[in-house]
Amino acid sequence: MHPEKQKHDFEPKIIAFVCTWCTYAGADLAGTSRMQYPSNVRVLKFPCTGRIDPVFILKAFQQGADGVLVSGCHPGDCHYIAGNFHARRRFATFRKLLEFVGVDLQRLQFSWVSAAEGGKWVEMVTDLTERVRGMGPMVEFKELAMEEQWSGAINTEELKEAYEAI
Amino acid sequence: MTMIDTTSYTLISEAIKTEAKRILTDGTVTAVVGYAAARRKGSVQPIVITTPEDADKLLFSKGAVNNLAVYLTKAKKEIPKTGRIGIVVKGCDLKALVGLMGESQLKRENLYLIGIPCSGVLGSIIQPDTELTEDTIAPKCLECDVHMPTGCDFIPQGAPITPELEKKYAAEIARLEALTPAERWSYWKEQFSKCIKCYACRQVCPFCFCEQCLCDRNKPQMVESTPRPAGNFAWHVIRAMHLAGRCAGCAECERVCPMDIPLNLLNRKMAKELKELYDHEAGLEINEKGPLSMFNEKDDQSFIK
Amino acid sequence: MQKFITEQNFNTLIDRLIGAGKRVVAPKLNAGTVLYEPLSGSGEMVLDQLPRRSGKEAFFPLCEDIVSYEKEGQKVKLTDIDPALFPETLLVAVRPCDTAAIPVLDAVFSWDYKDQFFLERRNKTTIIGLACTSSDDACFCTAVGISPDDRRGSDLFMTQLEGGGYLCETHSEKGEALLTAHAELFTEPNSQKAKPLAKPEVEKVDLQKVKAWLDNNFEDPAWDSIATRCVGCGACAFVCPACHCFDIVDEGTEKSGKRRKNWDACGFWKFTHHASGHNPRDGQPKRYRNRIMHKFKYYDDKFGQTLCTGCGRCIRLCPVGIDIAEIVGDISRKN
Amino acid sequence: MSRIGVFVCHCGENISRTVDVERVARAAEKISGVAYACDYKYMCSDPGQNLLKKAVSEHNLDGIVVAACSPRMHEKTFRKAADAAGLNPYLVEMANIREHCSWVHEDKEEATAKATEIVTMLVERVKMNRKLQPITVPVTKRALIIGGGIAGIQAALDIADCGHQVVLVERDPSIGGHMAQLSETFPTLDCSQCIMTPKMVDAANHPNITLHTYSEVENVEGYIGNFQVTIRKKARSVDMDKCTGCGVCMAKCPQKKIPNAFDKNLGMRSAIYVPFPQAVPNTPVIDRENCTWFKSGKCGVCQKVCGPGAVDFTQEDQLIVESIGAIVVATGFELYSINEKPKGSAIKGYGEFGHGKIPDVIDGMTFERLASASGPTGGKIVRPSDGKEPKQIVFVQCVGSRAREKGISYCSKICCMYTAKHTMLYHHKVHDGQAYVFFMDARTPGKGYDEFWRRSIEEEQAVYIRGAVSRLYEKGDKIVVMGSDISLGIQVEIEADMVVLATAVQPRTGAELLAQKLGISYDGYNFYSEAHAKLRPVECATAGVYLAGACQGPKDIPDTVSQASAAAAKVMTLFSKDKLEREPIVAKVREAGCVACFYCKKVCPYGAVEEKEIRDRQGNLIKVVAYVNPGVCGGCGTCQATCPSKSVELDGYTDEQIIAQIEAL
Repeated sequence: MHPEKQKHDFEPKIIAFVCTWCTYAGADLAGTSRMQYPSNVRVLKFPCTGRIDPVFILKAFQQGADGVLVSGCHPGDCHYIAGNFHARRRFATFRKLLEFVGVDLQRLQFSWVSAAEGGKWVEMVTDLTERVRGMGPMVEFKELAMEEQWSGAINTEELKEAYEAI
Repeated sequence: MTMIDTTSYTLISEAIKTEAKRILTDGTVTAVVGYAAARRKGSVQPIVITTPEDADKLLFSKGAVNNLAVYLTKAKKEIPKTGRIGIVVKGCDLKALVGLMGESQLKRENLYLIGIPCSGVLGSIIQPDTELTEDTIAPKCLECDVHMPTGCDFIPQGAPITPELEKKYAAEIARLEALTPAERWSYWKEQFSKCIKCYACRQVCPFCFCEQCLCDRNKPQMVESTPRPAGNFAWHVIRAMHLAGRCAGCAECERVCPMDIPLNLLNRKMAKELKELYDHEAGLEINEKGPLSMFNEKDDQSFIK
Repeated sequence: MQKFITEQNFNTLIDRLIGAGKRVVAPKLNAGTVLYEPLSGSGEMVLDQLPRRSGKEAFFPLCEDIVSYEKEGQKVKLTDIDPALFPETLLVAVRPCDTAAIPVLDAVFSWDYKDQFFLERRNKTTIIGLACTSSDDACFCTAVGISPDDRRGSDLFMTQLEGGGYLCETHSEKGEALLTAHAELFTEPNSQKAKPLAKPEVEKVDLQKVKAWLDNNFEDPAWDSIATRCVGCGACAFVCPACHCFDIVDEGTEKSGKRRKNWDACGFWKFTHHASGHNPRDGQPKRYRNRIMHKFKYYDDKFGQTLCTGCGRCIRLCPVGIDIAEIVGDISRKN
Repeated sequence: MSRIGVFVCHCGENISRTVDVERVARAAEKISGVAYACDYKYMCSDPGQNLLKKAVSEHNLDGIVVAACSPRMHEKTFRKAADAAGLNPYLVEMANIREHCSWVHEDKEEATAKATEIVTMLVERVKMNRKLQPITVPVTKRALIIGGGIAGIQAALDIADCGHQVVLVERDPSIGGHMAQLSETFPTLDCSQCIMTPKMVDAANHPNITLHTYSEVENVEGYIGNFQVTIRKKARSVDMDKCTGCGVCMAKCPQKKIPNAFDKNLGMRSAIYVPFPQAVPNTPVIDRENCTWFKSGKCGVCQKVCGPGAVDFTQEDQLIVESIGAIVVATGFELYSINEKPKGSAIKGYGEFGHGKIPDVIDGMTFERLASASGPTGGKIVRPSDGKEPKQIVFVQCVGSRAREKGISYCSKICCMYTAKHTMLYHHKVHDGQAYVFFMDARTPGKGYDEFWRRSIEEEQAVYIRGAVSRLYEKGDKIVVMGSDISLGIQVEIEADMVVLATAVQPRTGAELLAQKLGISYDGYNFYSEAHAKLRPVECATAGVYLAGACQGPKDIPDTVSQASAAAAKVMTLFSKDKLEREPIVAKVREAGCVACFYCKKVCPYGAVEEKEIRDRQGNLIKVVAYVNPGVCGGCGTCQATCPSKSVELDGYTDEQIIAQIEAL
C-alpha cells in the first residue's frame, strides 16, 4: 500500500508555524486519519497566525530551516475574529521584503488549513518538503551565520580546525 | 549637468528668522527646532532655540538635510516636550510629522509648523559647500512630491524650482527586481556586511521612536547584536519590516549611514509594495491606522494556498 | 633606513606578501565604500582616499570571539580562543591620523591589564604609513598636533614623490625586517622631491587650555548647547581611529554560543545603562560630554596624550553635524 | 539550571509502534536541564499520572514535558496532575509525538529522530515558561437574552427559576417568535399556541425576568461577567404602565387595512395593534409608518378613546443600559424567499417557481397561518387568491436548501417533518383533497419522527414523489407542477390548486450586525458560530456569549428547547461563582517599554486595549501606556506581533518561549 521509502541525500529541515485552532487541529486530524507525510516538518503552535512575528520566520531560517510553512485558519474562521486577516497583510508585506533581499520565496509557504483539512495539511507539508528537497539546502543563511568580519575572523587553518573541533 | 537654483533660500532664511523671533517673543512657542550654520563652509546643523535673540542663528540652505521631526519623538528626551514647539520642516519632514501624529506620538496643536518651499538639499556625505546639481542633490529630492508643504502655520514666500530629473530609486529597485534571488542576496550581503551597527539609521529615523528597541533586548535576543554579517542582515530586514507602511520617505537612514548602505532602497521597495497591495502612500493626511494595522476581508491572498 | 621603491615594485611587494600567505590589509573599495580590508591583489588598493573606517580594526576588531561554549547534557564545554593563532598581517597605506592613534591604543591595551587579544594581533601586524597630500575641510590633524607626514605608529613610512614612486623610511625593527627581506625591490633614495603635503586649513588648538577648561567645567550649560542635537548613534566612535571601548556579549542558544568582544560607543544610551534601570548619563549632552572628556582630559590624565588625531571622520559622518574641531576650538578660546 | 521532567508515553502501541520511546526518553535525559526522563505505557492513566506526580516531588521538577498525544487531547489532564503535585500547571507542555509523529510516519528511525527533536523543542520551551495564575473576573449575575422566541423564553425561564435576574429583549411588540405562529407541532400534533402561550405568560410574570419588547440591542461593551449592554426601547406610543389591554383603540382605529406580517400578510390589522390576540405583553403599539396621526398630524382617535390615557404620540426611543454577566443569543431564523434575488443576498431567486408572483404558491409558514385555528381564516385552508378550498395540493421540499447552485448547501432540517405534518393537517381539514409531496429524501431522525412521516403516507394518504420540480406555471386557476418521479423514471404533471414550498431556514436578516456588536463570529450564511461543533455547541468563541436555537443553525422545537436549556445551564454555571476563573493566556503590557503608539489597540479584535495614564505621587502625568484588560483579552497575540518594541506580551506564548523553541532546532 505504501510505496517503498526512498532514501535521499538531503533531508530538508521544515519549520511550520501554525495556529492551534485550525492548522494544528488539521495536523492532528491527519494523524488520527493515519495519513502519511515526510517527517521533516517541525510544528510550532501559536494561538493564532496573528501572533506570528515576521522575526520568527527570519529566525527559523537563521537557525537552519530550509523551508518555512505558515498556516492558519481560513479567512472568516479565525477563532480570534480577525487575527488571520492581520497576519495575511503582515506576511504579504514581509514576503515581498524577503524576496527583495534575495530569499527564494519557494522556501516560504503560506496556507490556510482548517481543522477539517487533514489532507490539505499533508499536501502542504509534502509539497514544501519535496520542493525544498529539490532546491537543496538553504545555504544563504547558513553561510551568513558562519561569516565573520575580516578583522575578527580566525582564518589560519590551525585555528579554524581547533575552533571547528569544538 | 542641471544646476538647481537655491537662491530663494536666502529670503526663506530671513523669513524663518523673523517668524521664529515673533513666535518666541509672543509666547506662541517655547522653543523652535531649526537649522543653524556650522563651522565648515556651507555646513548646517540642527539647533534648538528658546530665546528670540537666538532666532538670528536660524537659516535654511541646501545643507539643511536633517529631518528635524526626530527631535520631537519620545526617543529624544533632550528637548522639553512642554508647551507648543516650533519646527522648521521640509515637505518630506512634514510627512514624517504627520505619520507621528497618526501614531499618537504628537498632537498638531502642540506644534507650530514653519514649512519650507524646498527645491532640494544635498545628498549624503557631500562636501557642504558643493553646488546643488542633479548629481549632488539628495536622491529623495528627485522623487519629492511635496516641494511645497501644506497645512503649515507659516510658509515663507518662495516658489520651489524643481527641474524634471531622472528618478534614481525606482530605477535601482527595478534593476534589483530583475536579478535572480541569488544575485539580490549577494548584493545585499555585500552591502550589509559593511554595517557596523552604529545604529545611526535607527537614531535619526523619526519612526524609530521606541524607547527600547527590540534589537536592544537580550531576553530573548530577537536579533544578534554583534556587527557580524548574520546579525547585520537580520537587523536591516527587521528595520525595514518595522518601517513598512510607516516610513515617510525622508531617507535620513540612508543619508547618515557611514558605510553608504542604500537603506532607503528597502524602504522605497516596501512603499512600492504597499501601494500596490493596499493603495497606501505616506502623505499629508493624518491616518490613525496604517496599512499593517488594519485589513480588508478581500485583501489579496493569492500567495496563500 | 631610507629606501626608494617604484609604484610597480610596491605592487609587486604587496602581491608577493599576499602570495606568501600574509594578510595584507589596505584601503580597498567594498560595495562602493573605501575601507581597510584584506587584499587579494595589489590592484585593489585605493590610495587617494581616506578610508571610511580607521585601520584599528587590524588589532581591535569590530567583533571578535573570546570563548565559545557548548552544552552537552548537564555539562558545559568551554573553548578558549588561542591568540597565538592570529594571522600575520600587514597594514598598508595607513594615513598618519590613523597610525598616530596606534600608540594611543597600545597604551591603553597594555596598561594594568594586558589585553592578549589586542597585543598578539598588534605584534603580528606591520604598519606601513603613507603621507597625506590632500585634505578637506573636516581634516584637522594639525590642530591637535599631528602632521600629514607624522611617523608615529608606522613601522615603515612612505612618502609619495613628484616623479612617482615612494620614499620609504623604517621606524622599527619590523619595518627594517620587511625592507631587508625584500631588498631587491628597493633602491637607494634619489633626489626626487616629495609631493607637497596636505595643509588642513585649521588653527592649532592649545590642548593644555582645552584640558584646563575641561578640568573645571564638568557641569557647564555649554554641554547642552553642544550636544542636545546628538541623536545617540555610534557613528563617531566607530569611525574614530582612537576610540577603543568595547562590550562583551554572550550570543548563542541554549545549546551553544560564543562570548564576543564588540565595539561599543559612549553615545549609546545603553553604554551606561545599569541593570537596575538607572542611567547615570541620562541624556545625550552627558554622553557627548564623556566623549570630549575622555578624548581631551581623562586619557590625558592617565597617559599624557590626547585621544584624538584629527582625522575628521566623525565630523564628516555625524548625522547631525556635530563638529569636534569646532567644539575643541571653542573650548580653547574660553577663559 | 532548570529541572525538567520528560515523560514519554507509549500510548499502548500507538506511539511505541513507530517511535522507540525508550530511546526518546534516554535522549531527553541528555538535554541540558532535564533532571528526569522516563517512558510509560499509558501516561494519561491513573498510574501514569501518579508517576508524574511522584517524579515532581522526588526530583524537585520545575517543568514538565509529556511526550504523548496532541495537547488538544490531554494537556488539561497533565496540567491538572501537575497542579495536584504542587507544580504550577502552566509549567507543563505536551510534545505531540502521536498525531504529529507516530501516526503519520512509518519509518521507526525517522519517527524516533523526529520525536526526539519535538521533545527537545518543548524542553527548551518549558524552560522559558512562567508560572501563571488563573485570572479572576467578578461576575454580574444577570443574564441578557436576545430574542423572545421559544429559545429565548426557555433560557430566560431556566435562568430566572434558578434565582438569577434575566433581561429579555425582543425586537417585535410581542414575545413568542415563530412558535406562536405555528398551528400544530410535529410529531404529536399538539396545538402550538396551547403549549407556547403559557410559557410566554410565565416569562412575562416571572419576578426575575425583565421584559423589553419592541426593543433592540444597540451596543455591547465589556466582557464576560461584565457586559454593559445598551438597549434601544423603540417608541411604542403607548404607555405600558397605563394600558390595560382593553383593545378599544384597535377597534376604533380607522386604519384597518394593514397587512399583518404575523399572519404572513393574509390578515389585516389596524395601525395601533397587537400582532396577535395572545400577545405578551398585551399592549398595543402604534405602527407609525401607517398611522394617520404620524403621517398627517390628524386623527388621534386612539388617544381620544383610550380610557386610561395610555396613548402617547410624543414617546421617543429610549436607551437603557443594563449591567450583564452573560448573554444568550436566540434570534432565531427566517424563511428564504423565492422572490427575485433578495437584496444583499448571495442566494439566487427561484424563477422556475414563479419568483413568488403566483399568489397560490405559498411557503410553509403561510400554510401554518392558514391551518391555525387562531389564524386569519380561522383554520380553514383556502387559496389566498380566491378563498377556494384547494383540492389538489402540492408540497415541494428542499426549496433553497441543499441547492448549492442556488447558494445554500445545508439541509434546513425541519422541512421534511413539517411537510409531513402539513399533509396531515390538510387531510384532516380537506377530506376529499389530495396532497402530493416532491422530495429528494425524507430526513426523519428524531423520536417518533419516522413513524410520523410514515403515518402521513400510510394513514393520511399523502403521495410522495421522489424527484424534483422543474417548473410551475399558471393554467386558468390551476398551477401546473411539472416534475420528475425518479423512482418510476417518468415525468409527472400535476394540476394543483395550491403549492406549498418548504423554503430554506436562514438566519435573520442583519444577523451579522448583531454578531459584530457582540463580537461573535458567524459562518458564510450568517449563522452564529459555536466555539466547538461537538464539545462546545452552545458557547461562542467570545467568552460569556451563548447560543440557543435556530440562529446557530436550523433546528426544530425540541432541539431548540434543549439548546436553550443547555445555554441556560452554561449561564448558571458561570453565575454559580462570584468570581470567574479564566485561562491566563492573555496579553500584558511591559509599561517601561511602551511608547503609546497604540498599534496594539488598533489591531486588537476584542477591543481589550485601553489607554492608561501613569502618574507620579503628585499626580503629574509621566507617560501614557497601553493597558490590556485581562477580562476582555481573547489571547490571540496579534498585539504582540504588531508591537514594534514587543512591549506587550502574550502569556503562554512569549517571545522567549517561541525563540527558545526555534533555537532548539
